[in-house]
Amino acid sequence: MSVLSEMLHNLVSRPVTILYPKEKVPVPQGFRGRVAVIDEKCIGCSMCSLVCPSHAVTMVPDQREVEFKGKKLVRKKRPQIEVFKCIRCALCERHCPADAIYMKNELSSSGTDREAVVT
Amino acid sequence: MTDTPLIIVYIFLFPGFLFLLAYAMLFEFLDRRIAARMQHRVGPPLFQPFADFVKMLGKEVIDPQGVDRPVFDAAPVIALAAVMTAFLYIPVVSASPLAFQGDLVLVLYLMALPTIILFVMGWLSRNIYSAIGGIRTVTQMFIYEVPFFLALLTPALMAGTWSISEIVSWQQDHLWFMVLQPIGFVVALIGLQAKLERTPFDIPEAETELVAGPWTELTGRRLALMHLASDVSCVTGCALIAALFLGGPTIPWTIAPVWLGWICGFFLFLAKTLVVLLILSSVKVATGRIRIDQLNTIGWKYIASAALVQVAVVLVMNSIRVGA
Amino acid sequence: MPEVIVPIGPQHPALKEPVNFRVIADGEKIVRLELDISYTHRGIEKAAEQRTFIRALPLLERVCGICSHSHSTAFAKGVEELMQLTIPPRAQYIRTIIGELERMHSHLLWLGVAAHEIGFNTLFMWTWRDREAVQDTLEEMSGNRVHYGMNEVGGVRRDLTPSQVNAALQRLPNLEERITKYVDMVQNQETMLLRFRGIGKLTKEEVLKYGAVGPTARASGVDYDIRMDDPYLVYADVPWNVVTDTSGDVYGRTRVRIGELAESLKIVRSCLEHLPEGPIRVNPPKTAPKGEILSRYEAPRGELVHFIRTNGTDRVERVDIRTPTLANWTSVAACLVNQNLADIPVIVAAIDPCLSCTSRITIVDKGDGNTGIVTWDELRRRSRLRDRRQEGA
Amino acid sequence: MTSPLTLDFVMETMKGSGTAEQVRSNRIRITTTPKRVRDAITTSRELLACERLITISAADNGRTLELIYHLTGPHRTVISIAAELPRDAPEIPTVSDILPPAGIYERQIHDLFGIVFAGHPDLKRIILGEDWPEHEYPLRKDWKPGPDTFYGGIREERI
Repeated sequence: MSVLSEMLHNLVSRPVTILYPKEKVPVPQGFRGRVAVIDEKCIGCSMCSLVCPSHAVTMVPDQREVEFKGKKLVRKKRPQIEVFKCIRCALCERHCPADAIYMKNELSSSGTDREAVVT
Repeated sequence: MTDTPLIIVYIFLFPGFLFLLAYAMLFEFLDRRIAARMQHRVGPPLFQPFADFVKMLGKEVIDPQGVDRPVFDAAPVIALAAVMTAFLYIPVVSASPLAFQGDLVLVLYLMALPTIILFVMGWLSRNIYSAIGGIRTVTQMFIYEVPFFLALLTPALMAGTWSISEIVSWQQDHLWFMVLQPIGFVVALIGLQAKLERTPFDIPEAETELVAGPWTELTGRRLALMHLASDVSCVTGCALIAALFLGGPTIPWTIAPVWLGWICGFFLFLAKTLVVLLILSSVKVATGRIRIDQLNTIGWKYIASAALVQVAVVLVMNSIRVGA
Repeated sequence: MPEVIVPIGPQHPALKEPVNFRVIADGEKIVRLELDISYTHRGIEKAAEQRTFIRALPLLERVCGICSHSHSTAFAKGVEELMQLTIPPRAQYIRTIIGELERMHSHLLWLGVAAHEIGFNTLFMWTWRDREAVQDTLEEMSGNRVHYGMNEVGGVRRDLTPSQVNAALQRLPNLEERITKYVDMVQNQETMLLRFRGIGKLTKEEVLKYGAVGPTARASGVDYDIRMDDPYLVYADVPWNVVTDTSGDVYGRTRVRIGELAESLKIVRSCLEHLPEGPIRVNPPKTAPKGEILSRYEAPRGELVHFIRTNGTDRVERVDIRTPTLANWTSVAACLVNQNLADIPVIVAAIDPCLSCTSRITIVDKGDGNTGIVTWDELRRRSRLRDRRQEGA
Repeated sequence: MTSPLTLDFVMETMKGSGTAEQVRSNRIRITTTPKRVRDAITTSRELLACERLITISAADNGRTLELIYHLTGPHRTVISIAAELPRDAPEIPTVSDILPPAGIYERQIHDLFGIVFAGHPDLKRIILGEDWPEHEYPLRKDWKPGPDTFYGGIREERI
C-alpha cells in the first residue's frame, strides 16, 4: 500500500510545480544559451563559421584594430550569427582561438524576427 | 411546502438546476484538484471547469460525414436532462418535496440513461474508434449495472420503502446503512466509479488506444453539454450514495427549530457528498485502467457475488426483525 | 464481428512516436499487423558522409532525442579506435557518467510512459518529477538537458568541476530511495500487475530468433549486454552486474529497467567518487586511416551499432546506424498477434520505441475508399469542398 | 561454448567459404562471395553457435557494393561475413527465413542501395517515403539529386 501512503504524503506537502512566470527555474552556470561575440577580442579568423554545423555564422567585413597574444593586428571580418539558425552546440566557443565568441547562460532566446542576427 | 411557486423555486433555483450546475462544476474542480495534489501537482484554478464549459460552447461544431445531425445534437441534451431530473428526487435540505413511492427506481433508470446515450453517440459518429468505444461502454454497463442496482436496492429492502426520502428518515431513527450494510456500500462505490467511467473503469474512453472512444467525434456545443452531463451525473451519483448509505442531510438526533435543521441539513449534505467524492477520486488516482475482459471476470466473480451476499444478509436480518 | 482495420497511426495519442500500425482486429483480438515505420527519415547517414568529424558529431547526436549521448559516444569511440587514439582516463570516466545518467533519465521516462499507457497517471507524474533530479545534474554538467554535446573525437569537451561532482553526489541518495520505492510499488500495485503480467510474452528462443535487444531481451533471460560482452570506456573496472529476469513479459521488462536504474546509479556514484585527475582530451590527427569498424554501444533501449568505414580523408566514408528500436520491431510484431486490442500500446511501449526510423501517413478515405498520400493542394481542395458543402447544406 | 572463438578454429570450420582474419580482440571477419553467404551463415549458426544477427551493414566503396552480416553468440565474438556485389545488378539470396530480423534490414538496404534480395517475402518500401521516385538509391556514391524530380514533402507549385 505504498501508493496510498505516498498519495497522502503528497496531499499534505507543497506541490513541486514551479509556477514559471512568478518563480523562475534556476539556470545553472555553464548553460548554453544565446550566443554572444566580444568584439575587441575577435581576430576575424572565421574559424567559427567553418566549424558551425548549421551554417549560422556568416563573416561580415569590418575593419578594426585588435590585440591578440601581445601582438597588434588589423582584422578584416567579423562573425554575424543568425540566432534562430544556431543549434547552441557551442562548437564555435570550443574552436575559437581568441575566445571571442561564447554562450551566455541566458535562458529565453525567443523572438519574432526570423533573421535576427547577433553581431 | 407543496404550493406551486415554492416547487418552481425548488426545481429551478435552490436544490434544483442552478445549484446543481454550480455544484457540478465545483465537484469537477475539487476532483481535479485533489487528484492533482495527490500527484504532487498544483491542479487547476477554481473557475477552470466553468471556463472550459464556456470555451467549448464557443467552438465550431464539426459533423462527421453522413451523420444523422438532429439525433447527434439532441443526445447530449437528453443525457443532461435525465441526470438533472434524477437529482430532484434526492433529498438535499431535508425530505425532497417531489418524493413518491418508487422514486429510487426512477432515479436509477435516469442515471443509466447517459451511458446508453454515450453508446448511441459512439455508434452514430461512424468512426472506428468511437464504434469500438461505444461497444465497450455497453459491455461495461452489463457488467456493473446488476451489482450496482442490487447494492442500491438493499437499503430500500431493509427500510421497507421505495422512496429515497423515507429511507433517509428511516436511517435517522436507526443506524446508517453504511454501518448496517458495509458490503453494499463498497459495491455501490465500485458501481458508481464504473458508471461515471473513471480511471479503473474508463475503458470506453481509453485515451491510449481508442483516441477518446465515444467522445472522439464530439466537438463544440455537444462536447460541452456531454461533459456537463458527466459532471452532473457525478454529483447525482455521490448524492445518491450519500443519501442511501450515509443518512443524507440528517443526523440521528433532530434539531429544534425547523429552519436551523434545514441549514445544517444542507451543510451535512455537502459534507457527505464531498466525502464520497474524496473516496472516488483517491480510487481514481491510485489505480490504472484494467482491460474489458479482466473487468468482466472481476465484475461477475467478485462484485456480483458480494452484492448477492449482501441481499441474502438483508433478507435474513429482515426475517429475524419481522419475527422478533 | 467482421475483421476491422484499426489504423493506430502516427497521430495517435497512445504513441508519441511516428510509427504507424494498421492493425487487423477481429473484435478485440488482433489477427494481423502491418508495420510502417518511416516518418522522420532525414538522411542522416548520407549527410554524415559530407561532414568532417568535428561537424559530424552534433549531427549524429541528433539522431535521437533521448539517447543522444549514446550515438555520439558510439561514433566517437569508433573513430578513435580507427585512429588508434586512446583518450585520457578522466575523459572515459566523464563519458561513462553522462552515459549512465542518460540511461537513468531514459528509464525513468519510460516507466512514466508505460504507466500512462495503462491509465495510471499518478506514477507518470511521480517518475517524471524524480527524473528532474537527473536532468538537473545533466544540465549542470553539460549545459543542456537533451543534447549534451560532451563528446568530441579525442575526448570530452567540458570538465567536471568539484562543485558539480558534489552537487550530483548529493542528489543520488534521494534518487536511490525513490527507486527502491518504485521497485515495491510495481511489485504489488494491483492494476499494474493485472495489465503487465503475462502480456507480450517472449520465450528465450523467440528473443534470439527475432533478434530482440536490450531490456526486451534481458527480460527473457538472454543476458546480452554490450557493457559486459564487449567492455568499452570504464565498464571493465567499475563494479556492476547485468540485470536479467525470467518472466519475459511486460512485467519482466519493467523489473529489468528498474533494476538497471539501480545499477546505473551505482555506476554513476562509483565513477564520481573515483574520478581520476588529468587532461580531458587529446588533440586528434586531421584524418583517419583507411579501415572499418563495428562500434557497439549499450544504449538505454538496447544494443546500438555504428558501422563506420573511413578512407584516409578527414571525412567518414560510410556510417551505418542500426538503432535498437529497429531490431525490436520484429519481436513486437511477433508477440502482438492474438493479443488484445487494449494491449497494443502496452506491448509497443514495452520495447520503449525511440523512433529514428521513418514512415509515411496513410489516410483511409471512406469517400472514395482509396488509401494513399494526400498532397498539400489536395488537402486544401478537400477542406474548401467541405466548407462549400457546409454552407450549401 | 562461452569462451571466445579463436581464429584458427573459425578458419578451420569456415574453410569452405573464404578467408578469415582477426580484426580485433573479439572480431573475426570472413570474406566470401555472394553465392556462399547463405551457407556461410547456416554453418556459423550450427557450428560456431552464432545464434543472433546483430545487423546487416551495407557500404558502397566506389567499385562494388559490400554487404556485411554481423553475427554473435554466447561466445561474445562478432563474426562478420562480408560479400561484394557488382554495381549494375546487385542480387543476393535472402536470409530472412533463417534470421527473421534480417527481413527489416534487407528491406531498408533495398530502399537505400537497390540490392535485390531474391526470395524476400515482401520487399516493400520501408524507409523512404512513398512519393520517393522508383529506382533512385540515395546512399550510393554516384547518386546525385535530380534537379527537377520531386522527392516527397510538400508538393507546392513554385508560382
